[in-house]
Amino acid sequence: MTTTDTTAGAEPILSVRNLVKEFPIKSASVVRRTIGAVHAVSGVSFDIQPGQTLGLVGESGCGKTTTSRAILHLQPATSGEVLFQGRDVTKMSKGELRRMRRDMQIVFQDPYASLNPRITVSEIIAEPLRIHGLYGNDGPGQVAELMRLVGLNPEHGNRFPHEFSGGQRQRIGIARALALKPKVLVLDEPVSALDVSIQAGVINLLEDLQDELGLAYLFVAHDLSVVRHIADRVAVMYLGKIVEIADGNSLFERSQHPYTQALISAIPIPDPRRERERERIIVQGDVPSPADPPSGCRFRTRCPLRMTLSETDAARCSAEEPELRDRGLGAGHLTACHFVEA
Amino acid sequence: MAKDRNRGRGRLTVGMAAIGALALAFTAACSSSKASTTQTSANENTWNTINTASVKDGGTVTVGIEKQLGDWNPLDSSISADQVYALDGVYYAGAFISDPDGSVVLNTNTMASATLSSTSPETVVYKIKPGAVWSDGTPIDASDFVYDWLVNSGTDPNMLNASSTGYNDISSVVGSDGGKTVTVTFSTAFPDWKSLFGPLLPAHIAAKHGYDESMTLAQLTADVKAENGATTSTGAVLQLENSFNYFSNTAPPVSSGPYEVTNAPSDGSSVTETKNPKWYGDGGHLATMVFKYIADASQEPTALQNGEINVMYPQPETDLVTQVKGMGSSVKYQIAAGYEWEHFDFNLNSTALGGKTESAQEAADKVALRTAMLTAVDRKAIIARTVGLFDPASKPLNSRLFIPQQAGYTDNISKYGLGSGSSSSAESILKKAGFTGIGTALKYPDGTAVPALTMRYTSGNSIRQTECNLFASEMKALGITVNVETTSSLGKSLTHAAGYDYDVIVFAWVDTPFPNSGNYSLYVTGQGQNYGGYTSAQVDALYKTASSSFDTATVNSDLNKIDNILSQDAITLPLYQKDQMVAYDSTLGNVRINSTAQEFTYNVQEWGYVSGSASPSS
Amino acid sequence: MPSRVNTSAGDTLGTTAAPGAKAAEFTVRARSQRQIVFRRFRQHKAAMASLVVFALVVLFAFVGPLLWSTSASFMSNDIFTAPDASHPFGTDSNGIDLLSAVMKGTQSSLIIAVVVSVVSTAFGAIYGAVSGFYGGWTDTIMMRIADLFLTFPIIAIAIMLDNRFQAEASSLWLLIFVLTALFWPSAGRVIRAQVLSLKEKEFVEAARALGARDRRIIFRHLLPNTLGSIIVISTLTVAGTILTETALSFLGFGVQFPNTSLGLLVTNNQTAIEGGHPWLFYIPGIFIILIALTINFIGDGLRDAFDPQQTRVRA
Amino acid sequence: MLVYSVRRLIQSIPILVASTFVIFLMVASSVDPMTPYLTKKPPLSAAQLDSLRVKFGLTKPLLQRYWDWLTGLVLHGTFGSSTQTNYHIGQQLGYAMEVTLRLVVGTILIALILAVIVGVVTAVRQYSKLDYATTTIGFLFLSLPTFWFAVLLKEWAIQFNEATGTHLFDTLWESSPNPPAGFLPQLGDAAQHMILPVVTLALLSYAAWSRFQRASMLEVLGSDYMRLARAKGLSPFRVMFRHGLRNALIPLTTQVALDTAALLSGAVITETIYSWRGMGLFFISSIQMADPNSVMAWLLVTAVFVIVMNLIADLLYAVLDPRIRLA
Repeated sequence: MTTTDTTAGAEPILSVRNLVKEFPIKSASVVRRTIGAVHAVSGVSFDIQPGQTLGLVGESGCGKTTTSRAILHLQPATSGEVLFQGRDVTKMSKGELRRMRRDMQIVFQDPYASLNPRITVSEIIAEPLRIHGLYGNDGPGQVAELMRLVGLNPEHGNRFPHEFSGGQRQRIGIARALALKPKVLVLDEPVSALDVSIQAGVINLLEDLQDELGLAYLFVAHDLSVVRHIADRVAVMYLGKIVEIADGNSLFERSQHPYTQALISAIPIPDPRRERERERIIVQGDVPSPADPPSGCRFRTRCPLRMTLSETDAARCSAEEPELRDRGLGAGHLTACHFVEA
Repeated sequence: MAKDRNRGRGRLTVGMAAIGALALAFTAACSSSKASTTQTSANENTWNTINTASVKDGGTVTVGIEKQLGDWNPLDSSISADQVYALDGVYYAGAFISDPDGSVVLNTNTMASATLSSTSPETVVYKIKPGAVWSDGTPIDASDFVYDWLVNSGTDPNMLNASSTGYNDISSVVGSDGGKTVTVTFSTAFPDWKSLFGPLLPAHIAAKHGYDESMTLAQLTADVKAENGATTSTGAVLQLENSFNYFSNTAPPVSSGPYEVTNAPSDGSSVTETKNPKWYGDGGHLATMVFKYIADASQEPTALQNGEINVMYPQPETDLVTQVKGMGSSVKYQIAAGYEWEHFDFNLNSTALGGKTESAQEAADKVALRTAMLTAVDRKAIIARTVGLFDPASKPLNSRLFIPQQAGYTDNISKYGLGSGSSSSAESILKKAGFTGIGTALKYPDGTAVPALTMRYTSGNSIRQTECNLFASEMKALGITVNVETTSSLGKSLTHAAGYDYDVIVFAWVDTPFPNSGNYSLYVTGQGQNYGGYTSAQVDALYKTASSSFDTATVNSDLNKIDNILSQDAITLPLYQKDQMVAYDSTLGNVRINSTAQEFTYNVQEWGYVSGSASPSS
Repeated sequence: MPSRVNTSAGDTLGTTAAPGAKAAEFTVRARSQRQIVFRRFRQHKAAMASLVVFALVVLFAFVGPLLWSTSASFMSNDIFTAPDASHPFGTDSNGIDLLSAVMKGTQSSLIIAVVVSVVSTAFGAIYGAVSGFYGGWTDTIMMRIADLFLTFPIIAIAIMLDNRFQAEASSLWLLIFVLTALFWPSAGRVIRAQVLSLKEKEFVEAARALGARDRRIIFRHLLPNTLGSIIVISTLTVAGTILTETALSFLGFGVQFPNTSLGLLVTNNQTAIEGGHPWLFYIPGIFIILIALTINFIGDGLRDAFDPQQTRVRA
Repeated sequence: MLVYSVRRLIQSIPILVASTFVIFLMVASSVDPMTPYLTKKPPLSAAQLDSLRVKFGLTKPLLQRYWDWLTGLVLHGTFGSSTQTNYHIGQQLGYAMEVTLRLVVGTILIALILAVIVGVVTAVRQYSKLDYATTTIGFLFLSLPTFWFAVLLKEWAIQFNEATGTHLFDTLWESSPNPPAGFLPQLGDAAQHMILPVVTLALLSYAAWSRFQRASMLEVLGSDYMRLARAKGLSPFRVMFRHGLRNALIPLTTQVALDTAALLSGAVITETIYSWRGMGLFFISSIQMADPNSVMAWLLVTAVFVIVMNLIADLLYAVLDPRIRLA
């Protein structure tokens, strides 16, 4: 895996290089030995430019959440590098990590589980400030300002999370993440748990904040439709690997990888007539076990394209792992499939 | 550990210090029928005759015992309760027995005679009845005496016999007349010779388990000497120990008493004894006796009431006596003051009260302090709140060496005003000696304050708690602070195993029918039971003469002199005789208290269901 | 090993509602957690009644002695008097007024119970939280140590410690120490089981992402969320302690004179029914039952109040 | 499952060893076998006392004594010698266990049946008068001091015996000293002796268990699958027993297994009051006899009980609840 995501332009604020995360499987014998591993993330690389958004999309269990946790060193990576402003997060000391956390924050998927139900909202938002010793005399003012920033009424600061709706809670989570004025925000499916009607509000808020504060986002999502609005670049993950990565427009208009195409075809179209005519690519079968991923191309067991290939070509799918590289579209559009050269 | 946590259990565990008397190991069951006719006690003429009845043959009696059963050897020091001794006495007969009135009489079932034929050197001639045999038919003879002597002689430190007192003064035991005459010669005079040759163990059984019947004391002494203090014996000495331990570990294979053990489950829950078919003496009415373990004395009355046991002999206490009284005519009971007596004891190792040396102990201010303290104790008030609650006849005990049943009993306490509860005389004693702060914070004549004293009693014993409370409040009136605390191990406290930890203590001693040898170790300098560290050259000298005199009058007079000195030195105050109790089915005859270590089973061959009663048959 | 969460203790609070339950994007004026718990508790009639009775018992024990002038150690000449005007609870063999003795006994029983309950629950909770939070080998070792305590039969330990230290230590504090050692492991287990599930919650990960140190996570995020269980456990420990103290007294290893306790009073008078002065047995016994019973009801009320799961079935 | 059990048992060994070591130190420092011998009257000679100290191994260093005890246990399966004559610790412990087992099995059977019935009924009829009544009674039993209750029970039994002139209740021992001949009469004798202690323990245990059962039953009743079962139109009886009770029994079963360990180590108080010579009395008398090895043996057996019952509780949980996987 030598290919890198080479978007032209400024120095990336976050670069992920060959990130690998494996979970050991212990034997059930009397002496517990490690007998295997779940390959959750198997060599993922990408860059995020300052102020830009990278959308990371894939089915549940493809490793995207693990990737985001590994980037923040909440779950230490097995190997690979996570370079934040050029410095490798995976090799940081405890103190360095704490300093790094001021610059890189996360918003969680579940607005109910991610807020401590025992603590008032203003305390939740103040907590990062307190942890980093920034909650001075103007602490309450800062908290009120943050609440206003995310569209909450500062007077409600002494309430508990359960007194708020899901969307409001997610705003609390965002306010908490913003309290330290980070440069990078990892958004782990920030709207998946919300009603569709509220999703838009939160996404708009995130866009506004990005404009206002110049944040870089890693936006993790399980469907492409959400990402389409917000992402500058989109990476599609399948079973621990990125199968395609490109600028938003390029990906949606000229997707190469059969998996990406399948995902795009699943996006509903607002127009009922077109929606009815929409041709859907159905991916057959179940996702293989990450403990024992298929050889060669990991998607081959379910690949609609492979069914159309000759026997020799199909054999290549299982023998040789496709490289993630430019397959003729240029402009940083990389794809990992042997048979999609443009 | 001694933890007589409730009043009822006192009997079992006061043990440690108090019970010891059983170690004097005199006698066994089997008495002549004279017990029901003679009146010997000066104080109490019904001691030996209470509940005398003519009884019929047959029936089973179940006796509650507060100790797991399985201590079979009455000579073994590890035997830990008089309760068990009561049981062992039924199957091992001895030369003398103690009647309930305290008189020591010949066991006429087994013995024809025992006479002191010479006092210099002391020689005793025992004649065994020709028909007296072990239950396997082997005659009881001189070899049994020799075996008793050897194991009790104290020659072998690895032999854990209970007591060598007297036996270590014997120089020879010789049989003649086919073994039926035994001549015992002493090297040092031992006037209490009647205390010897209590339970006799079967020498012929011992011989089967290692004992060499030709062994002599000289040999034993030489062998032990050769071992040179080794903690494990070898050769003939080891064999002797093995035979001794055999008797400890095994239910008696033969019996010389009216009953023999026929069933003894190894879980120690009960012992069943049936009539000895070879019983050569009088009586033996009951077919079966069962001794059954009960965990807690307070459970015994209900068991008696519910017919689960027929005889119990718990330490009496208010509720228990009330309960038994309430059972009506189906249950009879007897309460009587016995050989066990309660007392307050000073620790003279405490500099507040004395010191280690005689001169420190005899210092005028210390003597005055102790005298005043004991004078302030109101024994009548103590009795009224303790034993007096269930035994109106209880009265203060006025001697440390005799109980009222015994001929030598003289009041050596009240004439000194001790235990009178007179705070005015206590105060005047202190004033005269130059103490200040009387009634507020007492100071010695030299002006230093009398420190707070620690008083201990066995935890859970509520009678002693009361006694200590009263003592503390009486001392407070004198200006002395007494902190009452408990001890979970009387033995440890007394022997100061954890360092000296009391100034005043309350516990009980058990007297024996042998006031001389029985109390020797309590007051003589450096003796094992002299826990308070008392030392008096005068007392030591008097004991020396008393111990070698064969004249009872001289001995009693010497002992009373000692008692007077103890009063003058005010080192201990007897409170009262503890009561004994026995309760039984009213249809049982001849069951009565024997408060000597002989225990109430002394006349078990006379027990039976009263003629004409509807006795439970076995 | 599968963790057995004590189903009867409150689970994590406020996180049980399904996502999307409150969809409206406007502020819900909800009651605070505390108010909800308090309201639920008030609805539990038996618990409320018990609270009143328990308060009366506490008043009796701590204020009573100020109003009733007889000392619990004064030996009057009224021996074994049945309850009457001058001795409402009667007297014992020492002429001690049972009313004052029961007051003093209740006092020390309550002090012992509350101290043991607070110390053992606090220690157990922190221990369990630390063990559950760190997991892995730390957890294994810490839990095996707790197991070690569970394998020590506590009565045995009490008896031996008593035997060992009686001369040196005040028996009351020794008793408290022993009882605390008895109760903390069970509190530890319950809290650990809860922490095991709590620490997987995103708010804990959120705190770590913010750079919070372990201590902050444990004390600020994990333990407060087990508060319901902690309160219920500590309440029930009070009842457990009172009864255990009684059992120890019966075996002769509880509070010793000159201190007294309800257990000691009953033990000293265990034969009183047969002895013809049953009040000595019944009255202290009834006080023990009264305390344990009211505490059990209060604990039940608290459990209901903290655990919305139980009330769901009501509908 | 087997592998899991073996691993758990292996894990327990260090706990056991650590526990025995701690206990050994405690016992050695608090149970002095010399105590009874120090205060004999007349006293033992100094030589005899020295000989006893050697016999009891008190002259050896503490670690050596522990090592001797441990190797004796592991290599020879002995608990060491007692300070009492004619007292074989293993044998006596065996008797005590047998007696206690009888008590415990009876207790668990009765308490469990009571607990399940009461638990289910009160859960089904939650907040009914019946629920309040049984809950109150249950709490009352939970609040009774064991010995207070036992003393009362015994008192009533004797009054009953006297009033009826029968001998239905025996107040002492696990059987009569000389039980009647024949199997059935013996069984009857044993049963008469069992009534009081078993009732004492069963009533006190059932109370806690029925609360437990009620709680888990309530949880099950409120679960979705129960609603589904009812919605499918299954008969209420079938719903309750096939779906409800089976699942609700899981937590109780494990709790009972855990409590059994405590019961096995001896219901000291019940055994004292009814003079059952089980584990509880074994311990008390070991302490009274100041016999360190007896105390050690008892503590060891108790510790093993706790560990094994803990394991059984976990295994039961896994067997009954297919969602739990032991690893």
